Amino acid sequence: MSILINKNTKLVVQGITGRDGGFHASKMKEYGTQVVAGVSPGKEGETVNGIPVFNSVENAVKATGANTSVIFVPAAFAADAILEASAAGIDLVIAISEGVPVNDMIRVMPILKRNKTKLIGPNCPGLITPGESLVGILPGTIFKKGNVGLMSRSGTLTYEVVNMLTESNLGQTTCVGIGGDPVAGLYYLDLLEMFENDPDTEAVVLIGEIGGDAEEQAARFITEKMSKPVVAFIAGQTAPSGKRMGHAGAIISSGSGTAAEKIAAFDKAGVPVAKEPSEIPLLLKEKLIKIHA
Amino acid sequence: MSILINKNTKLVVQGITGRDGGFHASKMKEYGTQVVAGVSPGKEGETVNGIPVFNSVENAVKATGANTSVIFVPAAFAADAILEASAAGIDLVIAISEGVPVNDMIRVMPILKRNKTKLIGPNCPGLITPGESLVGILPGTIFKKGNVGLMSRSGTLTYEVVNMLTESNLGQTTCVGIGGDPVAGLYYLDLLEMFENDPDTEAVVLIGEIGGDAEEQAARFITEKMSKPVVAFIAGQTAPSGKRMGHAGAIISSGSGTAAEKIAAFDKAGVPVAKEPSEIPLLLKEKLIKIHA
Amino acid sequence: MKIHEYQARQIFREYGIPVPDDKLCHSVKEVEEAVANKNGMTVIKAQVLAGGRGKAGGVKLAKTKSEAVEHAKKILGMDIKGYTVEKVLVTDAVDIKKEFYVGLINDRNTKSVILMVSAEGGVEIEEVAKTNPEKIIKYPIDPLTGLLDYEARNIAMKLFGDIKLVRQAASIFQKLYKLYVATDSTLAEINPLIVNTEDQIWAIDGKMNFDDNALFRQPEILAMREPDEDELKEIDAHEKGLSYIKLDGTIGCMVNGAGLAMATMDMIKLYGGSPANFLDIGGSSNPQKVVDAMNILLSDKNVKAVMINIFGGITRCDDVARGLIKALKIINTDVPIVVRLSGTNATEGLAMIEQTGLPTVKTMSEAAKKAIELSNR
Amino acid sequence: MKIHEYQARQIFREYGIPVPDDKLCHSVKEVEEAVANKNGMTVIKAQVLAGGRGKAGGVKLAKTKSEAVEHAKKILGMDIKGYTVEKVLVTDAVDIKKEFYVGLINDRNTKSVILMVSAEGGVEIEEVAKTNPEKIIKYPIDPLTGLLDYEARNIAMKLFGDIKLVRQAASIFQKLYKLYVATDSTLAEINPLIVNTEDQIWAIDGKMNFDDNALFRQPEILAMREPDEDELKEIDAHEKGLSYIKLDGTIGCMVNGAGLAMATMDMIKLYGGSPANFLDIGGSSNPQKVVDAMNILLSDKNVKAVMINIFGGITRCDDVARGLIKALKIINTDVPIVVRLSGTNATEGLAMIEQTGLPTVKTMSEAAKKAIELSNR
Repeated sequence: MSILINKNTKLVVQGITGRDGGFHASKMKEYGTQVVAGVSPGKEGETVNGIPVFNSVENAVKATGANTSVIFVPAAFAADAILEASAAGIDLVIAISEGVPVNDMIRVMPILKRNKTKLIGPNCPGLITPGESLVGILPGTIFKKGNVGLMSRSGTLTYEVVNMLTESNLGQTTCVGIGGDPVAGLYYLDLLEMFENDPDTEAVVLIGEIGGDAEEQAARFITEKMSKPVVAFIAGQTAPSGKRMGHAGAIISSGSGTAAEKIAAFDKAGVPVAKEPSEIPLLLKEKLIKIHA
Repeated sequence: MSILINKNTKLVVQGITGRDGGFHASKMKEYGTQVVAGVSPGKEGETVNGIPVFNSVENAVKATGANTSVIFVPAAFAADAILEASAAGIDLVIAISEGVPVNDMIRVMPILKRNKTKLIGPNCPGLITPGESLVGILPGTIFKKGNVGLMSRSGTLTYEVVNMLTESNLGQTTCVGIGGDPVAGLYYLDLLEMFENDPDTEAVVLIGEIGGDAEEQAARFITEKMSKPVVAFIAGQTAPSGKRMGHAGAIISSGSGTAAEKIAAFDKAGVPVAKEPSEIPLLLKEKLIKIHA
Repeated sequence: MKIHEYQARQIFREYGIPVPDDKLCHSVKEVEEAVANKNGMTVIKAQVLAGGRGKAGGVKLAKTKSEAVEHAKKILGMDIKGYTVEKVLVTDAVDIKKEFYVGLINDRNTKSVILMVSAEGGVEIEEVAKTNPEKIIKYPIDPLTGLLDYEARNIAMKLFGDIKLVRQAASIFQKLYKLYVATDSTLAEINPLIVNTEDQIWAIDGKMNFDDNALFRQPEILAMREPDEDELKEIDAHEKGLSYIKLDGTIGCMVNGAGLAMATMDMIKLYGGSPANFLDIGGSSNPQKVVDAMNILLSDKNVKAVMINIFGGITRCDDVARGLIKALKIINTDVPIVVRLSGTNATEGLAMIEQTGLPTVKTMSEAAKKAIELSNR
Repeated sequence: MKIHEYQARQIFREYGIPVPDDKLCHSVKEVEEAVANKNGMTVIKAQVLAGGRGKAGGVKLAKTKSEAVEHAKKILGMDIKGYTVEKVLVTDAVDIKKEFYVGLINDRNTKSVILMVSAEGGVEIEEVAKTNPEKIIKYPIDPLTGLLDYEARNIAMKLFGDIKLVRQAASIFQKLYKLYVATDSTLAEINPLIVNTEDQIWAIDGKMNFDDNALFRQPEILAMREPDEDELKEIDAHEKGLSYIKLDGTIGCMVNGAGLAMATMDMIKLYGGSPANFLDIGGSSNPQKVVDAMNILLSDKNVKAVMINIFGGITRCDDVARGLIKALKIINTDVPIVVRLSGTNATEGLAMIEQTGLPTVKTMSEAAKKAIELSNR
């Protein structure tokens, strides 16, 4: 088992004829993801590495039964692409596009809610259920099937951590990059609940960073609702206030959203926080030993 | 029994300190309607004929438990008043205001749908469940409790017909003036379904007019879903094409919406159409005799 | 409220919809000046608020300057469906590869604005709707989001194959929706929308109607109003709180309420007469309103008898009677009048009217019969 | 992106929010001219992109013209939180009866814009949030409908009793929301919003931040940008596809990925060092980007050692290594560098780097320790 995607996921790639879209469509297909369609207006009938291209998501869904979409279109057009996928009946949309205006995302949210569409991202690396399906730009080779669920606001830091987990023989059920933007789709609470309900997930790694109070909320949720152990890491302890650290979401302002506050919240919730990434596998193993003892 | 309103209806009057709002609030109260509150921003604490005034619908609902609202504010502010009522948790909104821009109503509709608020009007005389509750500007004295449901797109024509019904000893369960505007709230189909499900309603009178194809839709609905007899009348047989007959909705254009088409649809559905209003009680009695035979 | 083609083109341009250059001319001389510097072919188009101008000979292609002037001479002053042509539009002719239809209209059923497009452009859309309804694509627009990029594009892709044309068309659809909402329009049509031989899309004819109820917040639209004689009467009535529409019959009607007014007209017809107008005086018993209504009604010289049909609701019939009596004293006319009062306090009201000597009746049917009888004398 | 108060006031005015007259001055002479024709009291306000100007003495009330000039002399050139005051705003003083706070901000939790208002105006809202959070009213705005009339009015009624003030305030809330959305703002504050002794509402100070991701469609906002030296570096980096923020430490970092870059800074700190910057070079192995990154990094004279931390994902470490080697050949520096490569094909990549003689390590921890050691030599 896993969350969100599995071997039955049928993926459509929006922006497949772009450089990134085409490259990653091929990579995902190589990994084993069922990439059933691409979308690029005006290019219906063409193929990209054997993947048929359609003029619209609607056409792609009708022809292929796609249920998940990944978005590689330029930031200015990302919100529209998300709405198109949602209107076409796609259940889960993963927006990779970086630099999407916040206002665009704010406008998108109530429409997704009305259509009951789940969104991951934007500005995210995607997600993977190792051995079954990879959606996004994650490097498939570092992941390994197993029982750890992972969620993270960052990209390469996630790979760094996953690499350590895999090297420590801690495989993963599903790893989700939720993205670094301040207004984004599925977030910790949604995913914690899914991992809690996923029979195969035994423990969860949460990689947070400065900005907002999502980690604090997650800590409360863990205390109240989670039976499974969670291990956390927070990036940005040395970040100065008021500056945006690459991720639009990683900005400390008005004296909230600091790493210290987040770490304190996790401490209170009994969630061990790793001092550096390499500590995560150790903390996780301690927790898992307790479960299996 | 009845539909939409009854003796438990708790009414708030939006625009109660205006000339029409104040006058009709008193009239409704006289009739026996539970007029529990009025709204007029900045006048909270005042009373109108013993009815307490609040600054907002929210405050009125909190203080009085109002569940129904009637709107007398000027046309330019009517859409906002409807939305305020809806957001405050009002179940049924009756908009009397005449001359509301169509665009305003179009924008209101999806929000009402989301909030599950029922709307009657705008540009309507309101509705009455004789002996229990009157909401709007209908003259209470001409109505009589009984078993005929009535729905109409016009005002005085309705009174004309109701007067004849009452004089013919045909009392009413509920009479609804749905209003003469092209984009309005509850319409024939909604009300036909309610009357069909109301145990006390034995027959229904439908008063239509030129413009749109709501009567044609009603005819189809009656054929497919109604067990109770319906009698109809259509105003505007002599109206010229392209001209607006007082009601913004009463305009024949593009060769559709004519009285002839509507009458033909009712004929096909086996719904007798009165040639003149005075024929309605006769047609109704014929139908009711059959039921009771 | 309706506007002329040249006004619609102006609004389209303001919102960035490509429209060929044009010049409005009120005389042959102005047409001569307008074509003086033109090299290519031109089109001379009658500007009247009626459809079917082409069929009536009101739209002509001119290959030369002199031909343009000849056309203008014929078209100016021409009668189209009862409208006299007082101005023509001179526009550059366009090499048309294909014609399309694009329109926005308020839809009662979906309670939204719908976009209608068709590859069958250049003909009346009502014709297409009758003969080939499947050739009209209808798309309801969510008022909360507007016409989104992907929606406009996907609709455009149903008309065009080339993505460049798709993008041009999609942008025009979005601009048309934007101006539709911004101007409180109830109809906005581009017919035809054309592709020229250089693969450019142009709007070459436009039609717009506006919501009368929203004119209070559309001063720029209101300023475009050019009413004819009948419409001036209607506007005048509207300003007096009355709703009046002139018809062709002989029996003038004065009624309270639009539905009842229509039913009254129908009743006159049913009994073999013909109504001279629609006239709704609304809910008040104000004598001035009755005076104004009678004056408007009697200004129609075809009126041979007047039927006053009042149903007293909240307003009591005795109050209405008082207003009527006061008003009828002021009005000086030979045209016979029949008064019908019904509803709240009708008996009292009728008794009061009877004292004035005017014929009174209690039902609509009687009133109609009486009015017809009086009109035939 | 941030703008100055005088720029925010200008935007407010464009959208119809009442703001007292003002004049931007770059010199004492300009201030003299600005106050020459003034009769009443004025306020001289330092224009710097930092909060707490008042406390720092950068905002002064002047009763007379000469006093205004005296204040200007003191304020111009003053240092406020590291910013030198290069311009002041001269504005008419207002008789304040009561101060309020109004702000709009993007909210992560509700995923919407929230309107925040408070009767505790004129002080930093963060202070109120800490000490009296119940005195801030927060209202999430539905992006599909905007701030509706009744919403604005009902919120205003929580601050004001008089309906005239309520209507003024409600209109300001709606205008502020309109400009917030139209300019892709991420923060729009009026603090204080004041009622004067004549019961008029004015915005007398304004603060606005904008979404960097939306500047591509906000040319007018972009034109208002007045970056300081550090920001210029950041903007320059951004144009090169890099994300750079200067800090105060001695160890320069070059990392691929924002999260990893922050974790790298944290690690340096954890092991007793101090990072000189945040620098994310993104996902490419393009040598030019590495060259640009190194140039920016080394332009900071505090940098005593450089830590390059790369995790190869989709981009393989051997490709990254090739890019690094090419780039490091171009760059000529004495500052010691440690290279860490991990992930896909790390072994191959590290082997290639080792041939250049640069110190290499396999983990972040080792890299941090090595960099600190090198920086202390």
